[in-house]
Amino acid sequence: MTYVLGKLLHIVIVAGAVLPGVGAVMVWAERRVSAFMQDRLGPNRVGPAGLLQPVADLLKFIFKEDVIPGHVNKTLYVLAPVMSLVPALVAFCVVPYARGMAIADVNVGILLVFAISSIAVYGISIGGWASNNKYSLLGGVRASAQMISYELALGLSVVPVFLIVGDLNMEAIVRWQKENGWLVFWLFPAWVIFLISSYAETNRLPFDLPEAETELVAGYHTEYSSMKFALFFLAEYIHMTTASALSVALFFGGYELPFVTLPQGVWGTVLSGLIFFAKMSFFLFLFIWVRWTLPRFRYDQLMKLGWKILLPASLAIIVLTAGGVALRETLK
Amino acid sequence: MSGTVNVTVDGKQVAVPGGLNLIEAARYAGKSVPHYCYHPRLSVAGNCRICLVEIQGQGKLQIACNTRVTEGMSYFTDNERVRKAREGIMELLLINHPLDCPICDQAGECKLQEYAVEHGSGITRYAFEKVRKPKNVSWGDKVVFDSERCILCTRCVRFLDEVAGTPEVGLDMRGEKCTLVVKGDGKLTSPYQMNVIDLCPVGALTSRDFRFKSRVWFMHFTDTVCTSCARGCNVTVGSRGDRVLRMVPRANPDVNHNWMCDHGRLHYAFVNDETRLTVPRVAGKGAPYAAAIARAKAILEGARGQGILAVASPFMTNEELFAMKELLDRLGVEDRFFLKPMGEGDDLLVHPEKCPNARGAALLGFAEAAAEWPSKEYGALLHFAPHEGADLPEEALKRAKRRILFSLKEREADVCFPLTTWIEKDGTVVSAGDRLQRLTKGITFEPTLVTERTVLDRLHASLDASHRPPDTAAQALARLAAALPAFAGVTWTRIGPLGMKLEATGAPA
Amino acid sequence: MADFSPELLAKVKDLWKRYPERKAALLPAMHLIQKERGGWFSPETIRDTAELFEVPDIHVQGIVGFYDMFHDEPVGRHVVRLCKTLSCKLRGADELRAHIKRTFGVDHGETTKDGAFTFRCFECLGHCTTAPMMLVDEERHENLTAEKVDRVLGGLR
Amino acid sequence: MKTRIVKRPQLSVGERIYFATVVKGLLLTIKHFFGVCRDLFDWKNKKTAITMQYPEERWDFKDNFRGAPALVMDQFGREKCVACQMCEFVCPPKAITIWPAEFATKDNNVEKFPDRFEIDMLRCIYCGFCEEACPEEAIFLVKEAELVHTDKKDFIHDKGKLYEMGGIREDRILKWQHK
Repeated sequence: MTYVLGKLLHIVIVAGAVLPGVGAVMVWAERRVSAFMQDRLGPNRVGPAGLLQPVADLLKFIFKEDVIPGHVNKTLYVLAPVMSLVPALVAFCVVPYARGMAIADVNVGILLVFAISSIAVYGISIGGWASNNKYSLLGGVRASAQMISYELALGLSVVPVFLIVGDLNMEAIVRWQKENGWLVFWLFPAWVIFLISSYAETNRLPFDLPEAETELVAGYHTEYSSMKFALFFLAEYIHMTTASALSVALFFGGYELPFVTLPQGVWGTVLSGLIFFAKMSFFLFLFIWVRWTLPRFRYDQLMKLGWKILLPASLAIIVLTAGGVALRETLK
Repeated sequence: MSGTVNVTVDGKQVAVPGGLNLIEAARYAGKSVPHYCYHPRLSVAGNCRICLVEIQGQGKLQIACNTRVTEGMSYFTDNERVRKAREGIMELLLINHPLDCPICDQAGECKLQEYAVEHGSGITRYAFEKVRKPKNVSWGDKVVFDSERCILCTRCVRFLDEVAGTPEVGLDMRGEKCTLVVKGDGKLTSPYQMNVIDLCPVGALTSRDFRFKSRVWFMHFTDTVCTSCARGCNVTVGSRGDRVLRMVPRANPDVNHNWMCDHGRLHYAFVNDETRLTVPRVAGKGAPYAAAIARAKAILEGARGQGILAVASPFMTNEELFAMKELLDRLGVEDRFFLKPMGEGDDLLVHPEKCPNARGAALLGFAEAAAEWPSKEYGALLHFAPHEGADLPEEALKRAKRRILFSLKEREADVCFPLTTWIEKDGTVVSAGDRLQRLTKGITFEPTLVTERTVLDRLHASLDASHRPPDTAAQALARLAAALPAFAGVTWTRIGPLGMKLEATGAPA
Repeated sequence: MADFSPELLAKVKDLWKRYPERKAALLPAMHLIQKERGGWFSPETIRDTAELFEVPDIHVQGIVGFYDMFHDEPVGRHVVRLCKTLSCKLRGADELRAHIKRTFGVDHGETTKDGAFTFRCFECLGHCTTAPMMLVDEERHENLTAEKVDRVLGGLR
Repeated sequence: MKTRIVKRPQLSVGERIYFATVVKGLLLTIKHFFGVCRDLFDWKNKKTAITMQYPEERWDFKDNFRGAPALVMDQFGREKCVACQMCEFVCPPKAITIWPAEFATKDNNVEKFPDRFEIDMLRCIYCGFCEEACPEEAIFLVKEAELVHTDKKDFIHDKGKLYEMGGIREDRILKWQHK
């Protein structure tokens, strides 16, 4: 009973406060960073340095009229943002964001993440279809095709990690890295593929074709407004958070630091959490940084990159890694 | 003076009636010669000099207005010499012009402006101080005179002398001081004096009534007919924002030439009266049309046994009268009258019948009300009050138990429908000399107002569901023409903007 | 017929015979009328003249206004017209005008206090060879000097 | 039309691999990012940031700036407008409405004046046609551009407001003095 209550509390704190909180700060960071990169200042009026801007945005979203256009499939239209947000939240559950602090420390952790985050595309596709709008539909179709294409590369790029570590459990992967060094040094090409694929998976530039403003108005969320739009928005940022967290956990040593042994107990946990967040923050910043640097891919380029380059490359890496692992085992 | 002569205008050969002057003859060749002082209905003065043309074989340029065509004549209205001469005349006329177009009511329909653009050089070489002459001189309560704008064409002098028969204006002084003066105390007395405002090609004579009310380019113009008397002078009504601002005569050689009387011209205030009735009243309370028509239907049906008195108005159009006639036929009403306001007339235009369509009412089977009213008691009265003048005497009104009135202003009645004025509807009237003329809708006084014909038709349809009323005035006229021999063969387009004579009535021309 | 003297009417009728239409005789007749009616056209005179010639009043009024030799204001017993056009001006007409103003107290268009004469400056009277000159009623005075002017005008008193 | 055929540049292998250029781009944006970060601490001598922090910093309008239209008086304090309604006519969004009236006295050259003169600033598009059309040089677009009200009625500038904004403008054209 205590266990269940504790888990529930954990879930509520992470899914109800931490992740939306990160998402909210990301909204502010995105606007500020993008402004700085364009020689502007961005929102700096609401609160110190504009930090309360997300609060103002949220209030605005809440008080805006919730428009449901007459021509939409109402059930699916209302459901879509939720279907988009929930998998994003759930996918985070296996991420060990501090020592021993994964919500679900399961032994198939990374597979669960892929399984769940694949569902997220339904939210977008259904949102695009239910809007009954050509731009939204195109956005939804693009999202599904893009997800399927890059899911493959994403999944295959992580396989070498399992090959080397020999475990699917996230905690185990982190522990392995503590002992043998960050996996990124072993699997740099695989990490690059993972990074690129995760950008495509989260619909971020340079792969934001599902919402490509210049072509599709706003893609799948053209017809959405007020809180429903906010949910889509939040889902995207939480996806980014999850992707960054996975990058940290799988390739950058998770919550541990090399050459430093964290103390045991509560302080160790807090410290490890801070380390994790610091690493994650860098990747989140990278998301923004890349977005405001690179232009959008053309659709054929996107497909070409996914199928003709990333997929063979990741397969090649697997073969090479497998060979390496076999050699290691033989030499042992 | 008769027969045709062949002339060559700017190299184009045309055959024109003999005796024409060169301005009129040039029209046959599609050429227009500018003119200020010349007016086709006034004598030729030849003092503005803008109509100079070059006649082949004659050394000097000649004024086109005072030269008549001869066989084989060839003249140029638009060659280099003529253009240069016009340019010079324009420069001369504008030397002392005050250029106060911003405050001049003529601006927009001013011949000086038009010709300055078409024929002027755009510059002046005259660098001295301009001559000051009296401005804003009151010529009585209708006409305002501005001597600085005057180009001394004497159109006004000639009109008052030759047409109105009251020579009151003349030229005084000479040279730069030359100005128009009015006889005696300086006030015009002619009942046709406001025509000089239309005649004045520049802004020297402007209307006190229209003064500064609107620039002409803001106005909406409607060609219609004046309804102040039975003459039916053709007019153009200028309105802005659904309010009538002025009326000016429209040339019709068979009715009013280019003139109209001052009374008719100024007689439009009742149209703009903001206190007019705009919604029907049932027992003294405002009501929607549907309710008022239902009440009227109940009254008419209830009064069938006791008799109904119908009094039409000679201000109604033929189409309205016909709609009323159809309704009365349905109800079996025998006693149909109309009231005809009478007044003074004169030899020129003013007709003693002070209503536009008394003849039409008579043709549609309404009897002119005699001095004595039928002494019968009636169950109901259906009465269209005339816009003004004679109305039903009080005892006649009281003789009916229930009253349905159509009136401009609110009146005591069981049902009181608002009247619409002549400028708010399409229709036809029969003017003096059995001339059928068209009224054209120019304004919508209030969007809530429904014309009388529609009210009558709706009332009729409520009594008889098979009644299919016509939509437009043209359709109503076609129905009327089919039903009455006097109107046989008449169609909306055949009447045309200038009207037509009703031949079938056999009245003298 | 308006109350003009029989002599005048006779002269006017005589004038009428000389022109194709009566109106044409208006100018010579008006000179006669002006003389008979005290040297100027009062509104009554204008009305009478118009009545005689069967033209609008305003027509006669226009003629009076147009021509300088007709007056629409009362004048003195005599009318003195001093030429002010080029030749006379060069030969001292301006000085004579100033002299007259000094001596008799009248300038252009004014009448002496005793009503002896009305002084007017006039455009060329056609005697440039003997400039400066002036016209007293219908009598010419040429090669004027200040003394001569004093003498002539003094004689009018 | 003259056409010029632009040859597509042949990308080198390094460029086609893309990574070097991506990194180049990333370095460029981060340079600007840190540039603005630096400016934040020394705003007076800012080098990278270009935006104006509006309420604290303001534009210096040039003389041909087209702000709100306003009426001017001449140096004798008389209104120059004679209510000719040319501006009302030329106004593309029909923002101007004039009710002309006649002077009761006749002691000046002008007979007409605007009894009421209203410009609906919610309709005005600041095109300046009124200024161009005005024959009396009585209406000008002034530099006032910050029109903020909480009531729609306040956006309708009446004669008093327009003269208050326009003030006095010395001019040679004086309809009152001579024609």
